[in-house]
Amino acid sequence: MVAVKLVFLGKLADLAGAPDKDVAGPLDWAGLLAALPGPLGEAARGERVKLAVNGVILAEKTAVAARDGDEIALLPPVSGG
Amino acid sequence: MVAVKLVFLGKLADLAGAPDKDVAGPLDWAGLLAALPGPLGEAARGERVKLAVNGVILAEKTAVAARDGDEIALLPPVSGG
Amino acid sequence: MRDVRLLEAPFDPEAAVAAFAAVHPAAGGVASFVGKVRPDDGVEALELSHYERLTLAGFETLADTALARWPLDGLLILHRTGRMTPGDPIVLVAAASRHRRAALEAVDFAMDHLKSDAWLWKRELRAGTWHWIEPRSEDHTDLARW
Amino acid sequence: MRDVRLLEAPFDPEAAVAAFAAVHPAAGGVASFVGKVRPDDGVEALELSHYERLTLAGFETLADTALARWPLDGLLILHRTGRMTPGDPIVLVAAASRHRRAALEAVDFAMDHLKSDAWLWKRELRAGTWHWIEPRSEDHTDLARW
Repeated sequence: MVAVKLVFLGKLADLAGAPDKDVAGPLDWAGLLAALPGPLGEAARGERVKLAVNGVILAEKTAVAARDGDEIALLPPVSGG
Repeated sequence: MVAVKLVFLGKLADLAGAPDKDVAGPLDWAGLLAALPGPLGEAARGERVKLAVNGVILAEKTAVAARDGDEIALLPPVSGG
Repeated sequence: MRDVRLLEAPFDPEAAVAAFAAVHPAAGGVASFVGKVRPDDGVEALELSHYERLTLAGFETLADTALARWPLDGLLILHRTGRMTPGDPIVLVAAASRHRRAALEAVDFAMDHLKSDAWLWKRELRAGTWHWIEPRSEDHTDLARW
Repeated sequence: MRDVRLLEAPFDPEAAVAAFAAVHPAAGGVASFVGKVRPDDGVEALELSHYERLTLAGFETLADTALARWPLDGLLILHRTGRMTPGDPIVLVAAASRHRRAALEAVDFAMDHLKSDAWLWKRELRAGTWHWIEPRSEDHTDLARW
């Protein structure tokens, strides 16, 4: 299935219960939140969580727009090495 | 022979033609200079050459006083490691 | 020469420094830093996760920044990912240069960024429970030096 | 733990760092610097002479100063004397600490002093002739940082 792949990093993978999830595209901010139930959606809204689409960090995550085949990563604050 | 041992470091060993030299004690500044002929004596007078007696650096080298069994080191500027 | 790698398995930092130094015979000096999992604080294991599309590229950009800023013959960054246990090396940075200060500063710079500004997520296993870790404020202070 | 040695024969710096790190398993980090005879500048050989009654004692005092100034688990200083050829290690300083910055600064501090403030006299063989070396002004500038 060609879809938008959501990738959950760090503690978001714990909240998601899996490292990634496929969602049918196209996907905007509202669609993304709809695909992230409960605490995962809460976390995604948090100001310290960033989004990257195909490896490019979004300056404004609510402007996210992804099509089938794209990859959206949800990036919580990094902890460093 | 128990004597005062003069130790020449760095380029002073080149000038002396040997790493050390035994001189009969007791030895003061005038006696030391008398035991250091030519360019070696010139070098010893230079303000950048320090003296150590038995491993202790002299604050004022003209105050040097050594007896038989003592060791006087003539220390030119260090070059570092 | 830039050598930047993410490693999934344990590595020998001193052997890596020796190999790095051998590649840069003209450098008068090699500075390095090795960070390991500390065998205290009750940490039983540590796990670093990374994001394929960002983490290595971020390290490469960091290395390029250091190479542009200091006159280096070479820069080596090795960083573990995955699960580690106390005593395991986590990170190695080494810099080869004709200039001692350049090598030491480049290592310091790279470490400060790796410790707080890298796309890595860390969790620790303590008393049988995993805990996610965020950067210490000290790490942010370190970063502000550059 | 302080480990300070003058060495008359070639040594393997990475093996020495590995042994030093093994002695300090609780330290989270080990910083090190290795200085070698550069295989350029037309230098065919380098000779370091020392004075038995001052040189090692000076290194030990330097190590004690660093150990008093930074929270270190251990400090290693190995320094060659005698005749070396290009590529030979001259000096190794390594510091083990829980604190990254402390380890790096202690290595930097010790190197600055060893390079300009140690009881060592150096001469270089170039085109068949020995030349005595004095410290570079850069080394004195480095020293003034502390």
